Amino acid sequence: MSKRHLLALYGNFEEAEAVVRELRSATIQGFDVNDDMIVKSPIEHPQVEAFLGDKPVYVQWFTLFGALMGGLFGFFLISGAQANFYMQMKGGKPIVPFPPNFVLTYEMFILGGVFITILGFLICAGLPAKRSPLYSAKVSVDNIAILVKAEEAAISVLKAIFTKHKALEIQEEAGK
Amino acid sequence: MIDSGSVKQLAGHPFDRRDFLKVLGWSGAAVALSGCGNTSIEDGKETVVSYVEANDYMVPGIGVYYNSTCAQCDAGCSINGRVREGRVLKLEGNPDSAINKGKLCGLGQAGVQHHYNPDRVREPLLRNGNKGETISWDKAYALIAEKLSGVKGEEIAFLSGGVSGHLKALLGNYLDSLGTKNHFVYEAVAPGVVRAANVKAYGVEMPRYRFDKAQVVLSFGADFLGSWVSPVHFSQQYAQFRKGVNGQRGVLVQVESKMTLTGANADRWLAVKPGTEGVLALGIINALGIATGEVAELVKGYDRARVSSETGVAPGQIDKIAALLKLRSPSLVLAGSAAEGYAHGSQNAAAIHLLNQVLGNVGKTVEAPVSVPFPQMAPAKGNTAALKTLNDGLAAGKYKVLFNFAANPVFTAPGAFKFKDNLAKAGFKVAFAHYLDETALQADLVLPLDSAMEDWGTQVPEYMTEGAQINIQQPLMERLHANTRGMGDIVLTLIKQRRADEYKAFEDYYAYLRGAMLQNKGALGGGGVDDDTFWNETLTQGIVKLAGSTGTLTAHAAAAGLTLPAPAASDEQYPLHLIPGVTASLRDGRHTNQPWLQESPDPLTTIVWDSWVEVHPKKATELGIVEGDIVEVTSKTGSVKAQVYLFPGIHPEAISIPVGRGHDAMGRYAKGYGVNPFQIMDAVFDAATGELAMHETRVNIKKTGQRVLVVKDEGSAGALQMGRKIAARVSTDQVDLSKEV
Amino acid sequence: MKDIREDIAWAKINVDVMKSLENPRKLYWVILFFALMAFGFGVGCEIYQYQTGMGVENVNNPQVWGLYIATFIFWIGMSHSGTLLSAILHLMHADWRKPIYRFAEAMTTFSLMTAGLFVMVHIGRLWQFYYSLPYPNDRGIWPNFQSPLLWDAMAIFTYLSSSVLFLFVGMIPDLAIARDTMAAGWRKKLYTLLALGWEGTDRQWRNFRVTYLTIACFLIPLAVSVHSIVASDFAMSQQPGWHVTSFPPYFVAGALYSGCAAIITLFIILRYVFRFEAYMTKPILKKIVRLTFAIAMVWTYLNAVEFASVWYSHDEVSKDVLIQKMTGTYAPFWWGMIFCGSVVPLVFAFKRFQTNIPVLFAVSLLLNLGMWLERWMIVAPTFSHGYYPWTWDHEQWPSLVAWGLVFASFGWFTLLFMIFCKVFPSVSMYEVKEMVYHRTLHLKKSETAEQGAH
Amino acid sequence: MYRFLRLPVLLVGFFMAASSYAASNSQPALTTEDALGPQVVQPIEFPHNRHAGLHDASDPTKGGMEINCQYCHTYARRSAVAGIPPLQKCIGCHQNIESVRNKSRIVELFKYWDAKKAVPWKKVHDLPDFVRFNHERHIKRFIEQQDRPVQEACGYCHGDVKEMTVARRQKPLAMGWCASCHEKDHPVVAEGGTPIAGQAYWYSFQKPAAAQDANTKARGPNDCWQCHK
Amino acid sequence: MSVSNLLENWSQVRHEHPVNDKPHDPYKWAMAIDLDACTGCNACSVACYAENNIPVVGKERFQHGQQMHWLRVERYWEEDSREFPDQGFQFLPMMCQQCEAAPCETVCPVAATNHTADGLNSQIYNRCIGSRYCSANCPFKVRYFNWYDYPTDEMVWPAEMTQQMNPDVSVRSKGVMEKCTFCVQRLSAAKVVAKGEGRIVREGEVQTACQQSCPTGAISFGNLVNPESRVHKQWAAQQVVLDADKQAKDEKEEGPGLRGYRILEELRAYPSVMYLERVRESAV
Repeated sequence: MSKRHLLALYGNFEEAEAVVRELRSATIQGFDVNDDMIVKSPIEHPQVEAFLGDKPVYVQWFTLFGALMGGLFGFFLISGAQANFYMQMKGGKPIVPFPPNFVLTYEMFILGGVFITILGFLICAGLPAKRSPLYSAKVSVDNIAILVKAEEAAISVLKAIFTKHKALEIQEEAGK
Repeated sequence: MIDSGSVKQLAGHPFDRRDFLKVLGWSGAAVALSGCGNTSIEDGKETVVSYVEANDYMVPGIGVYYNSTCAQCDAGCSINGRVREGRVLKLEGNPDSAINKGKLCGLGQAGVQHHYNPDRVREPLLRNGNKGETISWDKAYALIAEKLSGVKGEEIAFLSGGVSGHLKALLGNYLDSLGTKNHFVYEAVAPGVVRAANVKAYGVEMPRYRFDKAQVVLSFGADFLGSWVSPVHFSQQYAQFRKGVNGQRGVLVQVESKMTLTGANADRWLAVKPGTEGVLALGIINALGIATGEVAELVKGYDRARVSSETGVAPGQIDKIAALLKLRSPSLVLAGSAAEGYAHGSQNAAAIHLLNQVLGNVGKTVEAPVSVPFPQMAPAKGNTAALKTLNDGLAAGKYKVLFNFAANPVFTAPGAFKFKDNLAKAGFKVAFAHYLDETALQADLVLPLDSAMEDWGTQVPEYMTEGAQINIQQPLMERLHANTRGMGDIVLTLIKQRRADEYKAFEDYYAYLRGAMLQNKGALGGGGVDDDTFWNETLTQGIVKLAGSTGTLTAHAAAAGLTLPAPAASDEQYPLHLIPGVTASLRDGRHTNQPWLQESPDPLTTIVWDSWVEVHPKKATELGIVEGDIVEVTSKTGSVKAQVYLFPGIHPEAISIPVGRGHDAMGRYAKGYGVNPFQIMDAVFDAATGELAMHETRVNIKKTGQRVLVVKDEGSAGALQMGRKIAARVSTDQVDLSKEV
Repeated sequence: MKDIREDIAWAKINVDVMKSLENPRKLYWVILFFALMAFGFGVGCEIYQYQTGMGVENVNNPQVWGLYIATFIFWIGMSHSGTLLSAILHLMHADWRKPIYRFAEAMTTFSLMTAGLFVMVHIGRLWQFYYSLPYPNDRGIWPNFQSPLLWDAMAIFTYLSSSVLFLFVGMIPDLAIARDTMAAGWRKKLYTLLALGWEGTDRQWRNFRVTYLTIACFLIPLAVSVHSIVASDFAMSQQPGWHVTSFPPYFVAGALYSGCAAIITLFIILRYVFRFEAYMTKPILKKIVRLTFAIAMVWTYLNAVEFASVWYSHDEVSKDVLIQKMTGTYAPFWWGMIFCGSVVPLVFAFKRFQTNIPVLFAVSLLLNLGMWLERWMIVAPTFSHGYYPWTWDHEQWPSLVAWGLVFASFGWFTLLFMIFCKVFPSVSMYEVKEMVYHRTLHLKKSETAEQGAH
Repeated sequence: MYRFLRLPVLLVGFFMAASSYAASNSQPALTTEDALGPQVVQPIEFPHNRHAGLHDASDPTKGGMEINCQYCHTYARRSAVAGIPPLQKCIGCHQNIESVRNKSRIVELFKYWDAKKAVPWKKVHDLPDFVRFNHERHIKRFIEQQDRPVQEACGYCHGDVKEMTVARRQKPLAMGWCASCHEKDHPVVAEGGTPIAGQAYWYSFQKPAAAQDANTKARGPNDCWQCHK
Repeated sequence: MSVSNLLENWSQVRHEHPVNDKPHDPYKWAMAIDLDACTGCNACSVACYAENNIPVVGKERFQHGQQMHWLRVERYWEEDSREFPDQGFQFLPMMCQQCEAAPCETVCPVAATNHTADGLNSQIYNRCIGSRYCSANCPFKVRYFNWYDYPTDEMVWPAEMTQQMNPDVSVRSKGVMEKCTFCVQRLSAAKVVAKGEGRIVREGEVQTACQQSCPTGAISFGNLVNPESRVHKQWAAQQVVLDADKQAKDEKEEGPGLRGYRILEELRAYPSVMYLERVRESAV
C-alpha cells in the first residue's frame, strides 16, 4: 500500500492545533494519526507536545548509562594502570590512592554522561535523519507545518481539512 | 721499552698502556644525550669501541684509575684520575697521600678543564708583527739556539713560577750551561714575608703546623682553609681540630681586616684596622701577663686601651681571647697574608710569632719540617721580590733573551711596576705556555706545553706532612693536541743544544726521569728490587715516600728589633686600604679560564663570573652606595671600575677586590670577565724582605652613576634565613659533642 | 525599556541574523587583520622558543612558572561565563540570556582552546607531549594520575568536548535555518551537513529539549570542577600562598568574573560589528553588568578571606608571601589588580554607566586586565617568596617572547571567535523567536487579565 | 527500529569493546615482536653461524663450530658493556687456520691487523643513550646462577644469532618488551640457597622470610633508575 | 595485566609507600652533613659538576637565575644588625634531599620522577616533558631545569670539553628537569658488584662525588638501614627518625644537647639528609 505525503503550512499555532484536533477526532481510512502525522515547528512549542499527547523520551536512560560507565571505566582504567608492573610509586602515598582517582572518576563520569547523552539524543531524535519528502523552508521562519502521509483515498479528505483551517500553503507529493 | 701505569686494582703488572691511553672512538663512546643524541633503538648507526690488542684489565665500560699529582697549585696533592676509553674523566684525591688523603679541592678537580680547555695553544707560534705564525718545533729550537748564540750569561733571564723535582734540577743545569744565574722564581701570591719571619722565629722557612693538636687557633689573616700553603691538608686537620678530643672542640679565632674563608669559619672573627695585627698580638701578650724579661718590657706599653683604640678590637674581647689562650693549651698562632701585606709586615709577623712563643706552642703545635734529601729537587719558592729585581733589570734593558714559564707577570705585576712596558725592552722573549695569556701575548716565541694530564714529571711539595715525599706526575691520557710538548722534554732538547754529550743517553724527558729515579733507587726506598718492579711500583703509587731529613726547630723569636710603627695617619686623598682578595678557586688568576671555577660562587659573596668591590655597609651608607653600583677605585697608580657588593666582613676603612679576574687574554672563559686589581697596586715593599706589600695600596672610591645587577647565587633575602631553621647554629654550652659518631 | 521588542517579526530575525554571516561592518575585517597579525607574531615566538629552549621565556630555576601558566588560568577562567549564561541561566529560565548565550558559549570553547595551547607553549619538550596522554603504549607505562596537571588535562578535555557538543547541539535548529536560507554554495553544503537533517519535527524538539537540559545539568558541575581543578594545581601543592583552602571558590569566582567582563567586551563588539542592536539590547547589557558587579563583589570578598584565613592561621610563611605581594617586587601589579578588580567595578553601581557603552567597554577591558593580573599574582609571588629564602627573587622579568605569546593568544582567540561569528549565527535565532513568542503570550495574558479586571 | 542499528550503535559498541580491552590489557601487545631489525652492513661480513652454529657431522665444511658466545664476547660477563672482541682475538685463531686464509674477508681481516687498525664494527643492538643495560648482571643471573645454556640466555635479547651471518636485531628492545620479561616470576634463590635477584624488594610484596624459600618467585627489578641513567 | 594485578594485590597497593608500614630493605641511602665541619670551600660543588655532566651556563644565564648547580653551597649570617659577622658565616651544602614523601613525585604529570626501592627520588630525564611542576612544588628548590640546549652550545660544551663527560650519566638536553641523584651511577655500579657476590653493598664501598671530595669529611653518605654504616650511627646518635615531622628529642624541655636536624621537617616531606648544626664557642 503506497502512501503519499501531504504538507500543510499554518501561520500560527492555534490553527495548527485545530487541524490536529480535527485529524484526531476524524477517522480517515488509510491514515493513522499517531503514525502518519508529523508536526514541524520553528521553535520548541510546549503546546505541541501537549496536544500531541505524552510521548516518552528515553534520552535520560542513555545519560544514566553513560555516566555510570564513564565513571566505572575511568576508575578501573586509572587504578589498573597504577597497579601495573611499573608501579610508579610516589613517596608517602599508596600506589592506588583514592583522592586523585575520585577526581578523575568524577570527570570521566561527566564525560561519559555527556557523550552518551548526545549519542542518545542522536539515536532518539533519529539524527542524522533523511530529509522528509516534503519540506518548506518557511518552517524555519515562522510557519508550522503538518506533514501527513496517507493512502491515495485519504488524501483528498486531508486536503479538505487543511484547506478548511486556512492552510497558507499545501504541498503534495507527486503521485507514483 | 716497558713503561707501566698505575692501575689501582692491578698494581705491579707491567703492561704497555699506550694503546689504553689512546682516545678511542670518542664519537661513539657512550655519553648519553637525552633527547639530543640517540633516543631510540638504532641499528648500524654507531661504531663500537674496539681495540686491536687488549690487555686483561682493559674492559670497555670500566674505568681505570691512575695516580698522578695535581698541578693546579703547589700544595702537591696526589690525584687519582679516572680514565675510560682513553679519556680522563674526573680527578679524585689519592687516599694514600699524606697531604690530601683522598680529598681534593675544587681548584684541583678543575684540572681536567685545564687539560680539555678549548683555548690551549696547540702549535709553536712565532711573532710576526701582531700575529703569531705557526712554525715547527725544529725551527723553534733552532731559533732559540740562534738567539742565544753570542749572548752573555748575564743578558739571559729565566722567569718561572715555583718549580721543584727533576725539572728544577734539569732547568738549573740548563741555566748553568747558559752561564746565567738569572733565574727569577716568582709567585704573585706567596707567603714570602712569613717565610722570612719563620726563619727568624723558628729557624725554618715553613714549619709543620698541627691544627689537630691545637685547642685554640689564633690566626692573623692566614687563610689556611682557602688558599694558604696547603689548604686541603689543613682542612682535614681542621676537621679533627673541630672534633677535638672528648668533645672538647677546638676554637678558631681569626684576626684580619677582610674576611677570608677561614675567617668565615671562625668562632670569633675580629675585624682589625688594616695593618694593626702586630699591635693586637702584642696586646694579647700583655693581657696574658705571662711574659717576662724583655718581652714583658716590650709589651708593657700595649695596654688594653691603647691596643683597643689602635686596632678597633673591644677591650673585653682582648681579655676573653687571652683568657681562652691561657685556659686551653696548646694553641697555635699563625701569621698570614693579612699580617704580612704591609710595609711593616715583617714586624707584624715577628710580633705574632712572639705571641706563639710566649704561649709555648713552639715544638707542640709548631713542629720541625721534613725535607727531601735531594736539595737540587727541593722546591724553588716563588716570591715577589724576584719580580722586582727582574723588573728593574728589564727597565734598564739588561736582558737580551728572556724565558718565561708558569708565570704571568704582565697580569699579576703591580701596576706601578709598568711591567709590560719594561718587558718590551727585552730582546727576545720566549714563553712556554698552555694558553695565550697576557705574558705569552708579549712573547716573540710561544711554545705550547702539554697539560699536566699529558706530561711526565716529579714534584716536591713545599709543605710536607708525615715524612717527605716525591710526587710523580704521569700522563693520564694521550696528547690531546699533537704538537704540544712537555716542559721537561723542551728543556732536555734545549740543554742538548749546549751539552749534547752529557744528555745524549736520554731519548726524552721520560727516559731522563726514569734514569734519574733508578739511579737513586736505594735512597728512594727501592733497595733490593729490580728496576722495573721499582719503577712500576713508583708509578702505581704516584708517590715516593721517604723518611726525609728533619729540620731543627728553634724558638728564638725575640723582642729585640721589634718595633711596630704608629698607626698610619689617615690619608685625605686615598682614605681606604685596598685589600686584594685571594680566593680559594682563582688564586692569582692562572686558572680563571676553567669554567667550573668561574661558575663556582665565591663562598663569601656568592658572586660568579665577575669581580666586585667589597664595601662595608656602614661605609656604603656614608658614601651613598648600594649593591650593584659601579664605582671607580682609584689609587696613585691607576683606577678600575667594578660593581659594589656590600659585605659586613670587611673593616670599614678597607675595601677589597678579588684577584684572578680581569684578564684581557687567556681565552673565552677568562677574557673580559671582571677587573684586575693588580693594575692599581702601588709598589710598596716590606722593609725587611723587599717583598711586595700587597695590602699597602691606598685608594678612594667614587660612584660612576651606573648600576648593574650583581650576578650571584644568593637571592634577595641575602644571607638571612627569615626565621626558617635552615642553617642552624648552636653554642658549645648547649651541646654535648662527646657522644657523637 | 524591554529586553527585546515583542513585535519583531520572526522573518526579520532570520534576515537580521543571517545578514551577520554575509556582510558585517568594516571593523570586522580590521579586527580580523590585527588578530591575524598578533597570532602570526606568536607563531614566530613559539618557533623561536621551540628551537632555542624555554629559557627565552626568561624564567629561572626556582621560578619555573611564569606568564604562560598565568595566562593559561586566565583563558580557562574566561571560559566559565559562557557556561554560566548557557547552562545555569538556562536552568533558571532566564530568557534574556537567549540572544547572547551563543557567542558566550563560543567564547567558552575558544578560550578553552587557547588555554590548551598554553599547556603546549609552556612545556619544555613539546615534542614529547604525548607522554602525558593515557593510552596503552609500547613503553608499558602510564602518565601519573596523581598529578593535578593530569586532572587538569582530563578536566579541560571533558569541558572542551562537552562545550563543543553543547554549542553544536544548541545550534542545530539554527543551522537548519541557515541551510534553508543560504544560497547554494559551500556554506550551504556545510550547513546542510551540520544540520543533520533537522526539520523541527515534534520528536526532534522533544528529545532536543531533554538533551539540552541534561547537558546543561552536567556542564554546571563540570565548569565548577574544571576551575577548582585548576585551583588544585596550586592548592594541592604545599607552597605558601598556593596551599590555600579557599582557592577553588576563589578561582571559580575569578573565572566567572573575568568571563562576564569578557562577555561585556564581546557583546559590545558584536553588537556593533554585526548590527545586532535589536537583539543585544541595552537592557540585556544592564543585566550582565549587574551580574558582573555582583560577582566582582564576591571576588573581592574572597580576596579578603584569603588574607583573613592566613592571618588567623599564624602560618608565617604564607603571611610573608601575602605581605610580599602587597609590598615587594610585585606590589605595583598587585595593587593594579586590586584597583582593576575591586575598585573599577564600582562604576557599575551607577545607573547611568550601566548602559553607557563606551564606559562599559573601557571598564570591561580594565576588569580583564585586573583578572589577568590576578592570575599572575597567584603564580609569581610564591616563587619569589617561597619556603626557601636562598632562592628568593632572582632577577626575573618576562621576556619579549613571553609577552609576545601572551599577546598572540588574544589574537588567536579573537581570530577563532570572529571567524566563528562570521560562519555561524552568533545570535540564536530560534531561541530569540521563543523569547519573542513567550513574551507576546505573556503580554497577551496580562492584557486579557487587565480586560477581565475591567 | 532499524535506526537503532545505525552508526551510533556501532560507535557505542566499538567504544565499549575498545575500553574494556584497554582496561584489561595494560601491557599492550608488541607490534614488533620478533620482527627483524634492519640489515646492518659491517666492514667484514662476519658469519656468526659458522662460528657459533651447530656442528654438522656429515659435512664439516658446512656446519658451525659451536663456539661459546663468551669466548669472543668476553667482556659481557665482566662489564655492563659487551664491547667487541679485540682484533687480536680473531687473529689468534685465524693465523693458525690456513684453510680459509685466502677467503676475501679473512684477507680483509689481516689487512686491518697489519695496519694495526681496529675494525670499525657497527653497533647492531644499540639502545638509546639514556638506557643502562648491564650485560654482566644478566649473565650472572641466568648463566652462572641459574645455569641456563649460554645461547639461550644471550638469545633472550639477541635472538638466534647462531643462525645468522651478520648479526641482526630480532627483538624489539622497547621498554615494554624489557618489562615483559622483568615482570615474569623468577626464582629468588638458586640451588644451594644463594640469593639470585639479591633480595626480595619490599615493594614486590614478598615477605622477607619468603626470600629464603626456593619456591619464592619475584619480579625483576622495576625501579626507573634500574635501567635509566 | 593491570586490572587483575589490582584485584589480586588490592590491600597491598593501598599501603602507604615507603614510610611506616613498608620499611626499607636492604637499602635506604641517606646523608648526614656536619655543618660544623663544612668550611664552604665549594669542592663538593665542583665534584658534582665533574661527575654529573652539569653544564656551566655562563654569566648572562647565571644572572637570569638559570644556573644548574645540583649542589649549591649557601652561606648565611644573621647578625642582628651587628657591625660585623663576628661569629663567622654559616655554610650549608644544599642538594636534593631525596625526601621519603617527596612533594615533587606526586605532581609530575608523566611520572618522570618516582620513588625507588632504595629510597631515592628518581628523575628520569628522557621521560620528562618539562612541565616543571616538580620544581614548583619543591620546598627546597633544588631542581634545575634545562632552559637551553646546553650540549650543543659552544660556550658550554665545546668539542674538547665534551670528552670530559661521564659516560655513565645522561647529558640532558633542553626542556628536561634534573637534580642531584646521590650519584646513582655509582650506587648502581656498587650494587652490581655486590649482587654478583650475593651480598649487600658494604659501608664505605660507595661514595658520592661530593662526599669523596670534601676535605673536612663533613658529608657522610651510606645505607641507613645498615647498622654498620656511619650514617646509621649518626642518625641514631642524633635521635633523628626518618618518617617523623617532629623529632621526639626536640619535645624535651631541657633541650636535647644534640645537633641533628632536618630542614623544613615540619612539611612532612621526610628528607633523607640530616644536617648537624654548626657549633660556635660560647667562651669567646
